[in-house]
Amino acid sequence: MSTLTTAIDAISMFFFLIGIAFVFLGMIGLLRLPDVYNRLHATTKIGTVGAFSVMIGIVLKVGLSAMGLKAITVGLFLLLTAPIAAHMIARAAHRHGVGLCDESIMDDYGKTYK
Amino acid sequence: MTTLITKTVTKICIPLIILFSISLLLAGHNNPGGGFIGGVMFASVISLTYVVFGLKNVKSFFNPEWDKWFAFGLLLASMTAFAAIPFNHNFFRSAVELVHLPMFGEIELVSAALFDTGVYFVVIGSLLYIFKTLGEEK
Amino acid sequence: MISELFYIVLVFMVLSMIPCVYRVIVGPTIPDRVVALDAMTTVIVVTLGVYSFVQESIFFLDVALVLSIISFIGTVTISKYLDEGTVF
Amino acid sequence: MQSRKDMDPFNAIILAIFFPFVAALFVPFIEKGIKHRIGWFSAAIALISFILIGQVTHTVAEGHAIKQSITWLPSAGIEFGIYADGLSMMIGFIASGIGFIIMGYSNSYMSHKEDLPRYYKYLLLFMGSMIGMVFSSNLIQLFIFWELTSITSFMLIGYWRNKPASIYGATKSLLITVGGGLFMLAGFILLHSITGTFDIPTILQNPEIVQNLKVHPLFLITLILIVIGASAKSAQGPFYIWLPNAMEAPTPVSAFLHSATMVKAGIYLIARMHPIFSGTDAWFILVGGIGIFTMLLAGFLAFRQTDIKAILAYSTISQLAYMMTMYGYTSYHEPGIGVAAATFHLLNHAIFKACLFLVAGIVAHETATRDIRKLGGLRKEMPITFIIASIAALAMAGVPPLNGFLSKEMFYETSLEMGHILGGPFEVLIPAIAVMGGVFTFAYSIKLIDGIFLGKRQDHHLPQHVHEAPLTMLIPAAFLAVLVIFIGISPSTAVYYIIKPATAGILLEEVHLHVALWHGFTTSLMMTIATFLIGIAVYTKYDNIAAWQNRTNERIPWFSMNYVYDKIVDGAKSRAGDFAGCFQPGTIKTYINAMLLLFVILGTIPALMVAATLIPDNLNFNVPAYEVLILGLMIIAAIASAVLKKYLHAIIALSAVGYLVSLVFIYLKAPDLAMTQILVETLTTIIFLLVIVRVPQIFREKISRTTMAKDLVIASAVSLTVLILLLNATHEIVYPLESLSYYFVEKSLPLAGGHNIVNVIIVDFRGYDTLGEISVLCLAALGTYNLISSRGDKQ
Amino acid sequence: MKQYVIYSVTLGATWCFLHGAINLPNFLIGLVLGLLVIRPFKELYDIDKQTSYRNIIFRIPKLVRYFSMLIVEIIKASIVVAKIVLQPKIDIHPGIIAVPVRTTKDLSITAIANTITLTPGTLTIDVSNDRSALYIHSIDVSDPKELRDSIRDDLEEYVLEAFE
Amino acid sequence: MYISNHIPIILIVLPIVLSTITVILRTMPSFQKGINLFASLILFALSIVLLFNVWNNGILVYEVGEWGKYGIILVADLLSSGLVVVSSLVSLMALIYSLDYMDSRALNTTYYALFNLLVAGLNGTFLTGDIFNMFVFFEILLLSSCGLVVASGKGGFTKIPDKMEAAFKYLMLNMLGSIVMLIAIAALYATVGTLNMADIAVKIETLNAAGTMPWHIYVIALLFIVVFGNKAAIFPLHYWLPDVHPSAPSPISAMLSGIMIKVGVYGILRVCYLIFHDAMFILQPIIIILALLTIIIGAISAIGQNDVKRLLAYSSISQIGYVILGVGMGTAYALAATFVYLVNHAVAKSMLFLTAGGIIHHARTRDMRKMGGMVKTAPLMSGIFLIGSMSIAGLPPMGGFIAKFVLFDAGLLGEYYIPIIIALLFAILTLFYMFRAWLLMFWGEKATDEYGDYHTHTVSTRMAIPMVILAGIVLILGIYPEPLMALSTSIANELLDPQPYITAVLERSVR
Amino acid sequence: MNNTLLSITIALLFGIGTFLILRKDLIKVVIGLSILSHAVNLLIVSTGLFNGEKVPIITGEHIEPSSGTIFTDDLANSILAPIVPESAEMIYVDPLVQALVLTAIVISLATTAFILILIYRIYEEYGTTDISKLRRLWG
Ligand code: NA
Ligand code: NA
Repeated sequence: MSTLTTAIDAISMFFFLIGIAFVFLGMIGLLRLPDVYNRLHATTKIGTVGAFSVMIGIVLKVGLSAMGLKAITVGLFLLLTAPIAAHMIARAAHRHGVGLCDESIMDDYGKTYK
Repeated sequence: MTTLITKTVTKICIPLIILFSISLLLAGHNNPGGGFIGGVMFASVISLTYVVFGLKNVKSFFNPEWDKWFAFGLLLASMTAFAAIPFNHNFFRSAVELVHLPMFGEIELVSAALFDTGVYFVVIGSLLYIFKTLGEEK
Repeated sequence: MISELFYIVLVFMVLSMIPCVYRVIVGPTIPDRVVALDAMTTVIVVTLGVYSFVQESIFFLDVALVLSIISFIGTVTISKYLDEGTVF
Repeated sequence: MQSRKDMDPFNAIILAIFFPFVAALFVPFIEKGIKHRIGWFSAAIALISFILIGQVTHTVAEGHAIKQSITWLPSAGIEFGIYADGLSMMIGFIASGIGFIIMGYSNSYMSHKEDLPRYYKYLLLFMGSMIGMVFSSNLIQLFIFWELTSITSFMLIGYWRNKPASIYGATKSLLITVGGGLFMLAGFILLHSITGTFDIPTILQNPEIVQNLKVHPLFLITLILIVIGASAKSAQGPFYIWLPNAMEAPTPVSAFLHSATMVKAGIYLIARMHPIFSGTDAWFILVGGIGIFTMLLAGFLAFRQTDIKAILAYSTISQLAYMMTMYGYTSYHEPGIGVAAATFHLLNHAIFKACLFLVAGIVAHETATRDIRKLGGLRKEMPITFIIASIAALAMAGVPPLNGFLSKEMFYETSLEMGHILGGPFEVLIPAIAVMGGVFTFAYSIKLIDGIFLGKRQDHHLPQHVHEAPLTMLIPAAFLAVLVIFIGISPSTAVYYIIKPATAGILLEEVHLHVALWHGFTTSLMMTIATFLIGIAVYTKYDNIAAWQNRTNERIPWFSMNYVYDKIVDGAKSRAGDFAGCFQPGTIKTYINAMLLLFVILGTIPALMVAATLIPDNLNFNVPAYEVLILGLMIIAAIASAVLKKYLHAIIALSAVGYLVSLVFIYLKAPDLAMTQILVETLTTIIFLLVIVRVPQIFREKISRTTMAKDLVIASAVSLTVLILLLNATHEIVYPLESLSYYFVEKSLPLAGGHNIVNVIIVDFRGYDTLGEISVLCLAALGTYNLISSRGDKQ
Repeated sequence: MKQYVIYSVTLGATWCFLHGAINLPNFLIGLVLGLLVIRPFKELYDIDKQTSYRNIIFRIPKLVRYFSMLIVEIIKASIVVAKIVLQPKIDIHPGIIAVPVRTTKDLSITAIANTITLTPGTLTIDVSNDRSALYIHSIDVSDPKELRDSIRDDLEEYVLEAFE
Repeated sequence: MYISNHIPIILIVLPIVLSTITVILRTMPSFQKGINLFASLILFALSIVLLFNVWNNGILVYEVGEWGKYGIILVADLLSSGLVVVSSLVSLMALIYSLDYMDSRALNTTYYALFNLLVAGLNGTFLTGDIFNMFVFFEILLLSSCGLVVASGKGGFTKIPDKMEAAFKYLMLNMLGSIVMLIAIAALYATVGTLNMADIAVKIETLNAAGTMPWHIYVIALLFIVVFGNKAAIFPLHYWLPDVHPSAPSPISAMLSGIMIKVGVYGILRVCYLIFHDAMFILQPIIIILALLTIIIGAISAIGQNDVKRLLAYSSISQIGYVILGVGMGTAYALAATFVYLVNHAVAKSMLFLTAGGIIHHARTRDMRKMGGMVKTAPLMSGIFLIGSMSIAGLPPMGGFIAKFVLFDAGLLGEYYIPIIIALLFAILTLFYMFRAWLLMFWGEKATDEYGDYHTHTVSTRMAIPMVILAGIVLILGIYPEPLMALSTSIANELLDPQPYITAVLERSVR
Repeated sequence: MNNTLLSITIALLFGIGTFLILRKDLIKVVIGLSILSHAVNLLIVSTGLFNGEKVPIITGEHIEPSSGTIFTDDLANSILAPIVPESAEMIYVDPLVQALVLTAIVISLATTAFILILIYRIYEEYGTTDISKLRRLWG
């Protein structure tokens, strides 16, 4: 019983720390990557996964209590909306005239909608 | 016009967020939340529909008179507070009643919740009134 | 133990905030700033998660949910503004 | 006390005051019914007042002042009271009596096409005020009626209210008399603060009060203020300038207000204050000095005048100055004769000057001009008028056996006495001044007769055949002329019933007075004779003097009170406009700066007083790293929102600040706040966007280095002020259990049934605040509607 | 009508999650409130669309499969991007590429688009006007064909299974 | 007896409810007119009943929510209930006037709602016993008046850009004022741990008695001078007033100049004499200096004006200087004088603004230089404007005279010689600019035909009635001032001895 | 949170806000107002009490009333309520300041919205957002 609790605690702590680490990495990506589209990759993916991971950590810790349910809700909601936000920003950026970085090698979208 | 993808996700989000706003309103007395926060949530989601579907399109099927909403809210809030006077109490004297309902068990009915509902309507009405008025400007 | 961990985690969260603020200020483009703002809310959501994880308190999750919803709405609105020059 | 046949004196006086007021109020209503007979109606009212005042003659003549009052403003220690003594009786008689004559005269003088109800309304109001003023038992009541006379005078001067000259004259009289009145009010109030009462009889009848007053440090300023008021009203000293312009009023008004009654109010006040303030150097120098100055100045300036009414105005000024002088002279010595002289002259002047004005009115009425240069030779066409005018003018010149002679004679006696008391060069100087005044008077009196009735007419545009005036106009003038002679020949009745009580009223003691036409070859008689001789000599040079005056005036125009007045009044508007333009420059930055500066200054004043403990000693700099970081980031983001040029950039930075603030709220354990902050932040951003969609960024501010420096200084000052206050306030935070909050913590669940204490405070403990808060939200929406819809009003 | 039931059940469940307790009263409240909420917006939802409960119930395992795939992919994606981020010198070949899609259903397109965004190195920028293609930004477009293939084979399949 | 206990709250909530009803029933304009008029009459009647109650039975305390000092307490003492009477009177008059004056589009949409909330704000501010609640009601006042400033009267003689600019300056400066107020409230709460004004007073007194009063209390006291001075428009916080009051529609100008700026005076009175009377030694000279500067700046600027409403606005600044001067002098008599002055100015100035509305409508311009000779075409307005001018200038037999007289009397008795001399000199300027205005408009000949002939209609009956009533009150206040004077004296005593107030508020059992 | 540091931050925010409201661009001015209101909100919270640790939400079902607490003033006996026995302790942070800030935030939202719309209208009327052009009313 106590082993199980400890194990779950450990797992939840693992998720929790992983989440933090990912968020941190995502934000470094935000800093380092060359243009807005690439930065979006960093924040959307690892940011979201980081947050989701922290939420999973919580759920593992408290179970399906009110708090757990809420954590699940937050996680799912992030999963649902983060890509949309990224998509909206990227699209707006492109149509707003933000060019791709110099390393970029192709732009199908720009060819069609210019 | 926003994209198909955004519209689809927004459709999913609307009832979810509105439910959340109601939940914030109802839970406010015991948890973070309350009329203002719930109301802003509601106003935000309507504003989201305006953004995503376009104000004109939304107005074609969903166009309440927001000014009446906030007027009603203020009326509700003040009348709730006023209701204490006929009971020989001072204005704003609150009442807490425990009611036993068959399936729901012990339910705490608080007069303040009604007041908070008034707040909720005022926030929704006034914010959306401002948004709509500004949005209708060419 | 938990409080020291908590302290370190909080430092990390704030460190994650620095790139966001940097991008918000420096950009260089407006979408960059919007991305950074959006990322900032993500960091705050995680911070709220940290709080509720450590304090086992549900209140901060409510805030997190509110934040994730409203940041989504905000981002969509700003993006539309950038894209079309209008809001509604 | 009072004779049986008299009615209650108090009631009589009250009725005498209020009859005219009530009648004035009714004039507009009865106007339709009585049409042109409104003049007779008003005259009847004046007569009633006269008779009512007459009801108390006996009582007062027997030496009993009547004093009675009813409660009016007890909180300020003021009653509505009547104080009737000889002095007030005299002026009351003059006001109502001459009022009766004037209103009767006006009946013919004023054209039926004129706005008669207004004319009589103000005449009646004036008369009531004048009577009320002289019978007032306290200073404030006196002041009220005093200012009412000024206002009615203003209305009557501006009777022809579309004429610029009328407006000019009315404004001038208003500013000077009412403005002077305010100084007088200040004097009265000072008197109150010294003596502790506004009640005139109380002061008069308590010698110790008067004694204390005279040694009080504020005595002089009090006196000066009161004298300013009196001088302004009686056109004395530098304030004389309003009276000549007041001649724009219809002539009966000039006769009534600006010679016989209203201008006497100042003299009345001096007489009233005589027992309180006299006996001091200040009184002599102020009152006597102003009198002498005015007497000579106005007498001299009369030469230049060509309008009959202007000559009369200047003569009025100088005649009033006689009275001032005499009241001033009686500061030290046995005052009986001087005061009696002044009082007697007051009565005499009222009669002969009113008569002269009526004559002027007749002349103007018949010839349509008042320019003495155009007139002449009217003695044949208007013999009766001529006789009347001559009697009145000669009385003014001081020719026996007319009433003016008597009082002039007394004036000379007083001057002699005064000179004697002062001794040295004054022994000659003071009588010489008196004679000089008499000479001027003599000269312009003769000029009036000569210019109007003698010689030949100078202007061919005037009608060749002028008719004698109608009887209704002649009779009032003739009546006054008869009075002039009657008093001159047999002064005893007037002296017994009027002058003696009046003098007694001023001096507060019985006086023995003997006035007769002939009292031997005294020095004063010699002075009179000298006056006539010099006067004749001066008259021969009359036109030369006038011409010289005109030349001088052209050469040094600024050397005149009128010039100063005009400069001030004309300049005031534009200067004040410049001032307002400078002080209210329209740039809101100035306004904000003013507010911030006041904030900083007021926030610093106490700090300057206790500089030692400016910053509390327990500052805690033991800070976790993440706090420093998060607060630092917040500041950086805020600076960015200030520095970033583009709207959208700044707004996004502002959003970042908002999110960081909400993060701080989380650290401060305020989830509700964090939530609200986040929501509001986004809403604000949306509204910002909605607005900048429609407000393109055309304008770019370029901040100059100096502006930047100034703004940074102000910002730092504000910042420091807040910091010091905040450090001190949070340093002294009360123990939590002593604050209101503990109650909320303890009662939230049991009494309000809520776990979220913050929410319970919002909807229950302090729900009333929230009611206000949501009203503000509604207001924002309603206001938005008004803002947007106002666009449609564009013309 | 069937759509109504589906929506109500979903919203009832949502309410339970939001309110933090899964029980019958909460479910019923959510059900009622949910119906009230979507009523004014019914224009947005194809309420009258024909549907069958069987279909939906049978779809659940596929949905689960889809989600597990998604989570795995997200983690992979995160690691990929994290690696890029941690490179001492960032060496990438990004670009925007058009990827054709087979379906025209709103929900499916959305699901595909979102899935693409959440998975390694790709980000949906827009849907073409004729809904036939998605424009995707990828961190690495050095081999466009492989990218298109992997999306069609790995992602689209799962999505179509789960949502159609 | 039962309902009379609830009068304070009814005075506040009734207008709020009314405003919601007018928004909901926007489509029924005539019904709205009726119900608003009726309700305003009721409010006026209730305010008088309240004043009588307080006069007879002492301070009336109303616990909102029955939480004692832990909630919000409404306190009707003589000062607040007296001001409520004045404000209800002016509101009633302004409302009657508005019925014909306001543009029907404004009238049928938001006017009544905003107006009622303004009334609620006024009553709420006067009656509240809680410092933070006062802030909330200040915001209600701010936004409602801002909304009303941009509403249009018939004819629209104020240009829209002017309205916008005025509203912006007003809002901007008052938002800064609100921020200062919050700083002060927060610092106060940190120091004494309470928001109830009576409670604060007790706590500060205790600190002072114990000799442990922290010095920053003085800073807080002075910051409140900034806050309320901003509302009262005293120098150098007056800048918004000459822009805002003239730009508003005339009935609103009447409300703003008549009552709104008195809110600031009320605040200063409350804060100085209830809460910070231990800090009076430092407050007093500052208040007096600011008051004198206010008098001077206002009066001089007023002379330079050609716009009749702008002149009246500057005159308000100058006059408020006199009121504040009384506050600064601080003797019982001076405080009584302050209240007398305040009431007289409220009545006269609102009357003048209402009349100015009629004048502008009649002349089709606000520029006095372009008017002239209107005494023939508009005799009623001429008379009423004259009465108002006389009252403002302090001439008998108008109420303004009594006000100036008691103020000067109080000042000299209190040995404030220099301030009173300055005040006196500027009273003469007041006389000058008021009569200059009157003469320009009513005497002489019409100056220009630029705006066509004078409007054939002068004022409608519904516009004339309030003007005449107010003129009557001005006269009555001058001829029989004792009731007001007695009330003011009681108010002054009440202010100088806050103990009954404190006892009434605090000595009540708490749930 | 550290009080001194927070105070310094708040003061700095006041400085920045002040600098912004002195700018010529209307939008910038409003941004300044927003920063000032952030500052004032933080200021109010910072004047709350920091002794407590917990979020002011009662988690248990009941709260034990502490005996001997006096909530009623008795001026005659110099009792200035609340008087709480020394044994009692405040486990929550001050809820009142939070409630006050909530009200302040909402009010500042309303006024900010209003002033922004006003700026829009000013732009329409004046054709610029240059505050120094708002000079029709002067003198
Ligand atoms: Na997001
Ligand atoms: Na924002």
